[in-house]
Amino acid sequence: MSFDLTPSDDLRQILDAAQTMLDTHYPVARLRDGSDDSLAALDEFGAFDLARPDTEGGAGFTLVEEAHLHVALGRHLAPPAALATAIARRIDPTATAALGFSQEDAWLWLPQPDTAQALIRVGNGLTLAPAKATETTPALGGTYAFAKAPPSQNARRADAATHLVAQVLTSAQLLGVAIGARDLALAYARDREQFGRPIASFQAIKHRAADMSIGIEKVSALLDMAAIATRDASPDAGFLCSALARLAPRTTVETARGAIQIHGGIGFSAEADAHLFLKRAHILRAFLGPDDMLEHKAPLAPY
Amino acid sequence: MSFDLTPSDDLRQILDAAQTMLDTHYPVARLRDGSDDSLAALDEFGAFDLARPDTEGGAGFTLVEEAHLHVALGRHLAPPAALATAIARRIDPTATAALGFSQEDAWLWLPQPDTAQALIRVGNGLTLAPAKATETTPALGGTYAFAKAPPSQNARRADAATHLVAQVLTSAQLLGVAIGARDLALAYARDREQFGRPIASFQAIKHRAADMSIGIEKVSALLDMAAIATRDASPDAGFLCSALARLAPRTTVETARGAIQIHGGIGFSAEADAHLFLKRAHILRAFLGPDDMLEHKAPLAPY
Amino acid sequence: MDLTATQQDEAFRARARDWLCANRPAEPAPYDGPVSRTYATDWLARCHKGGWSGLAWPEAYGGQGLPPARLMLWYEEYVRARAPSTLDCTFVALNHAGPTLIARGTDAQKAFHLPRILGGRSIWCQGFSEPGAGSDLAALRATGRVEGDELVVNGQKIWSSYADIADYQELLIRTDPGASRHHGLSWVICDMSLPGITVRPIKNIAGVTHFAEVFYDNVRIPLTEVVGDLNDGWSVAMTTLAFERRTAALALQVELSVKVEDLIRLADAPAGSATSARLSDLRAEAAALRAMTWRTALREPDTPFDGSLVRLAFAELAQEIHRAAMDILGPAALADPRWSHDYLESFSETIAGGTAEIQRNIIAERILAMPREPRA
Amino acid sequence: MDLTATQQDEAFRARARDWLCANRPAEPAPYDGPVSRTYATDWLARCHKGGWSGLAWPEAYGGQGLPPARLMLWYEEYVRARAPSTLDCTFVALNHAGPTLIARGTDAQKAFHLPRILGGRSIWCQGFSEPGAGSDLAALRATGRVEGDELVVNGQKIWSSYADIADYQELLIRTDPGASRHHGLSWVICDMSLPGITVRPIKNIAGVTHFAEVFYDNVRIPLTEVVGDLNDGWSVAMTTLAFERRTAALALQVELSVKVEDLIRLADAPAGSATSARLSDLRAEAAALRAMTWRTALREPDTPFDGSLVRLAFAELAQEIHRAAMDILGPAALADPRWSHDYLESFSETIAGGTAEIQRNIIAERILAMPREPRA
Repeated sequence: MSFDLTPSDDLRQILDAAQTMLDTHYPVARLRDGSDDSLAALDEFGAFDLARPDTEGGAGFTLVEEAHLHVALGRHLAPPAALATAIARRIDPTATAALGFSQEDAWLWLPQPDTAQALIRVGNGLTLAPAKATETTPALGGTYAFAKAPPSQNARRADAATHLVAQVLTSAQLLGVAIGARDLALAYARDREQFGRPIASFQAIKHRAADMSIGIEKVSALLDMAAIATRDASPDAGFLCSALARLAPRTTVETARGAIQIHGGIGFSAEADAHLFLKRAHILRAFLGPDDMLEHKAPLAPY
Repeated sequence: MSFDLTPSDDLRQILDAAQTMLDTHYPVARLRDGSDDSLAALDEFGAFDLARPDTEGGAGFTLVEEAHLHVALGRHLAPPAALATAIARRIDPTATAALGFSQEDAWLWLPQPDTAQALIRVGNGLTLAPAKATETTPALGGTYAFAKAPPSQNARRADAATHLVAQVLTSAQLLGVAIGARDLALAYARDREQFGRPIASFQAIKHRAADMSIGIEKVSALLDMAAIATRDASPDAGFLCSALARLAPRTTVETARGAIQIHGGIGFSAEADAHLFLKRAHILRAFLGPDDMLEHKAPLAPY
Repeated sequence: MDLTATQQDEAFRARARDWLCANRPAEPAPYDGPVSRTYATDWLARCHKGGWSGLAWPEAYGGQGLPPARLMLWYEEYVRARAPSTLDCTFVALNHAGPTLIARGTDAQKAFHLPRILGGRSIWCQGFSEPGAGSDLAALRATGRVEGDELVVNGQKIWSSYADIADYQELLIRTDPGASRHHGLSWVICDMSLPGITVRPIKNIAGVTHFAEVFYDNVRIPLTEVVGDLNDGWSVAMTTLAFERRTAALALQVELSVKVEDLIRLADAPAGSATSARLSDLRAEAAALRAMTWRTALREPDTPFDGSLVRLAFAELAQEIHRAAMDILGPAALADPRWSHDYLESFSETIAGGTAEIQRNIIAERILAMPREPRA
Repeated sequence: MDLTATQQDEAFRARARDWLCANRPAEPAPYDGPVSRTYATDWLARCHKGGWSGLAWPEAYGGQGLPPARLMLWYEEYVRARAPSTLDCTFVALNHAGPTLIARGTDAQKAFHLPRILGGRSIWCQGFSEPGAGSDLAALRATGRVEGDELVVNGQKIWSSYADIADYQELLIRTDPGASRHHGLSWVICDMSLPGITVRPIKNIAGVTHFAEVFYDNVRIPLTEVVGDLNDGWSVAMTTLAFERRTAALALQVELSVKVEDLIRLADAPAGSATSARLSDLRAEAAALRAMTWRTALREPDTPFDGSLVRLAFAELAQEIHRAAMDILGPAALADPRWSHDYLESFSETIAGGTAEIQRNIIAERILAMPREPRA
């Protein structure tokens, strides 16, 4: 059967193993005390070479499995460099890259101890360049720190195929962030009582949670189709990735905002984790870059 | 005291009298059996000459009182020609005009037995021209009928001051339509029981009603300021009318949509009145025309 | 996971396209009344003759037994060819009554009704909702009293689509007055020509008459017309929800995508404009709805309540598209039935078959396991 | 209805503008900690010296007794001059504690506290919320036990803004353990230097420390510090809500308008673009909020709950403006505190002082007279 959206056994196994690794090395709570956020455990797991052919030292899986892994990474707010590195490996098979974007005439990136390069979003393109940790500026209330430098001359631009891969994997992480934020809010709403009942029993909370879940379901279904189309270099890959890149960031920002609101007072404090999901959504959105759906041909055209 | 937003006794008296007249001659229920919707009772009430100086045969009130009268007209879904006529009297003191708009190279208007002219929205302008009831096309599911003709050569364009008056009075009617739709929905929600309680006790309904009321309050407050500024030819009249013209139609369409939804199944049937408010909102929105807030100077600029 | 069409798939698609191109009606479908029935039954009869009716029904019952992937291809070609909307007066019979009889009917019921449905010879309507029980089917009050080998039915139904032109009705009534809420209901085949039935059509806000109120005054229905067991009607009614949502959604979703493409073409908005941004969003949303619909069709046949997510997503997108059309096209849309009629019809999306508010409750309680509200 | 400034009004406006221009601090306000206190109290002291503190307070208590129209003019000039936000650590004392003492305090309480507040010599914090009672003040559990001429206070408060740098607290505690919900509460002046008080600052999502948790371990407060009658604290707490909402809103609303104008200037969006449409909407919304605020200030001093409408409208617009800034300005905004700090702070708008959900309930139940939900 050639039409099949059931996750394969391979995929389930990869995700089970990833879950164990992430629970051990990247629990979200680690970010509260600013612990050293190394890529080592991810590297050892093979996260960055999952989709490379086994003849080239990879695990021989595809972008579809890799996308699902990045959903899990998003849920755990894995280091931003994990996303940049997975994409950068398409340009340089040995790269370990920080995540970055351009602002006017400068590059900003999120430096990390184990990265010597940065993958920078510049308009519609991506470029890989050497980058060290210079003096940093705090961003988003101090949860992130940006390094800043003028654009490097010594940069390599990603090709069109890598651009699509970047849209898929970044959206996958955004989806994971949305799921993580929604689940956090649900857990809180079931525990927290006001006016003598759990706030999860109020329609305002329920309906918001339902809307979050519809958004998550949309992005999740679209992610599968876009990942399959990109893997197979289908003619509609550009269309699907573009749709995904348009929906994923707004769904995640909206879900994370809702998660803070559902938490009430504690959601506005840095002691709950809800804000970490919101801030990561903004970082990933900035890295995903702009997109215009209308530039593509519709898959079934002409109607 | 020169800063005063309390309705005057004059205004209260006018509105009381108008209410009696409207309840008698223009109950919303009249529209269910397509009764002849004459302007006679409004004309006799003096609705079209309220703001004209008494030296010119008017009642000597101002645009502020007239705006409040049109809110009441909107609540009762008074004939669209009542709005057109009130504005058209600024161009021709004896006019009785149908309401219309342009579409590509044609004019469309809502003919009425007692109108011989039509006030047509053409882009950013308004133009008054002779117009008779030609063959008509049904519009909005048959609730309205449009007459259609090529643009008349024998037309008079409204000046800038009349343009502001049109924004104020059309927005006033839109506000009335929103209030009418909201009140209808509230009355239904208090009566209708589901799952053993009035649906008005469910948060989903309550919060929607609260949002409707916030929208109504915004437009209502803005209407007063815009009407005062237009009456007094204040420098910020253009800014305020523009803000009003931007908010009023969307508030009313949104409120009328919500009113249908709150009614559930009966709201989707032509037997409830909710749809009449929605359709009127679309007619008034089309007549109000486009607007761009950013063309104006902000009242307190430079900041 | 794979979405590659095989050579056989492509051949099927080409066959469907050719047939649809040669056979689809030239005229658009009438909105209501007997002419709409004739139009719809003629079209279904022609499909049946061509071997294209009951596509998802088992072959044993005269259907084509197509797997979901083939159904997807068919509906994509169907809508692309601008064939009549599947949401016409044959919808209830093909997507609801027929599959219910297949799953729960007696041999005699199947033998009589299924061929009539597939051939476009009988039209069905639904008789679930009542004036006091819109979204709350457990509050149904219409009764069927057992007298000998008959049920004597009294009461009232509402929102019964096409009841004015239907031959049969799926009727859900309370047959055990002692039982409460979901218990004691029965699912009965009601012949609409029986004495004691009065149909009062209800005009909707788009000015057309799909809906009707139906009144039952001592209507005598033989007990042989009960489907499933007496007093087990709730479980019978639930049987086909999944079927309806899975297959019907495939066609409707493609219809929406085409609407968006039509609007994009018509609006011709400059790049970077507010209108272009809004259309870009709608296109992305339509792509997401397609992905959700495919996922539901290709992956999750046994999870009945996941349907709520895709159903609500569909309803809201349908409204959003028509609303955008009214905003973007301006006065031109008011007298153009392609847009204003469909806009007004789209209001039913978040009402019919359970309001959006009820759908959100279901998603929250059944999928997200959030606690119920305290009962009054 | 009239909104014409008289010659005297214009003269007042010019005087305000000149004074603000000459006196407003050159440096922006620090976000938190003792430096923020020094900054705010220095500024208030300077305003006091210039005759510009306690503008809405009665003259009998050292205020300026300005009518609402003059307050509007003042705050328009205040914000236009980019004077420090009024929502600093002096806010609770000026807009809440002071007016409460004026309305319900004893002569001794007034004589001691009011001059200190106006002169910037004492800072107050609020002590209403508790961990288990966020939006539900009737569920407060912190207790004050009467022992002789003292209250012995035990329990915990949360979301107490500036408790780490405040001198006094408006403390709402349960003094009659037998009474339930709104009854049996008392409003007490709590000296923050008393033994038994522990303050634990809470960092917010913008990375700054306004809030704190406050713990009370047998804190002994003289009964003379009770404001209003013992066990009548609920009515005391309600006294000043209207005052706060009417006057404080005037300044905050102008701040929002300026934000919108700043964003319009910075975005420099081409006409017809998606960004320009969004900014156009924000400008219209800001104009509407101004109209609502003026209406509240100039027309309805005696309708306390109408405040909910303007309050929620303010909260949502504030969030919408900052959210639009993040969307429009892109990566540049992430490391620019003017936008990202204020964006993160704006999340408190729909939470602090009753969530947006609670506000909507209040609007529905108190203004629209919709029925309450059944209690659990």
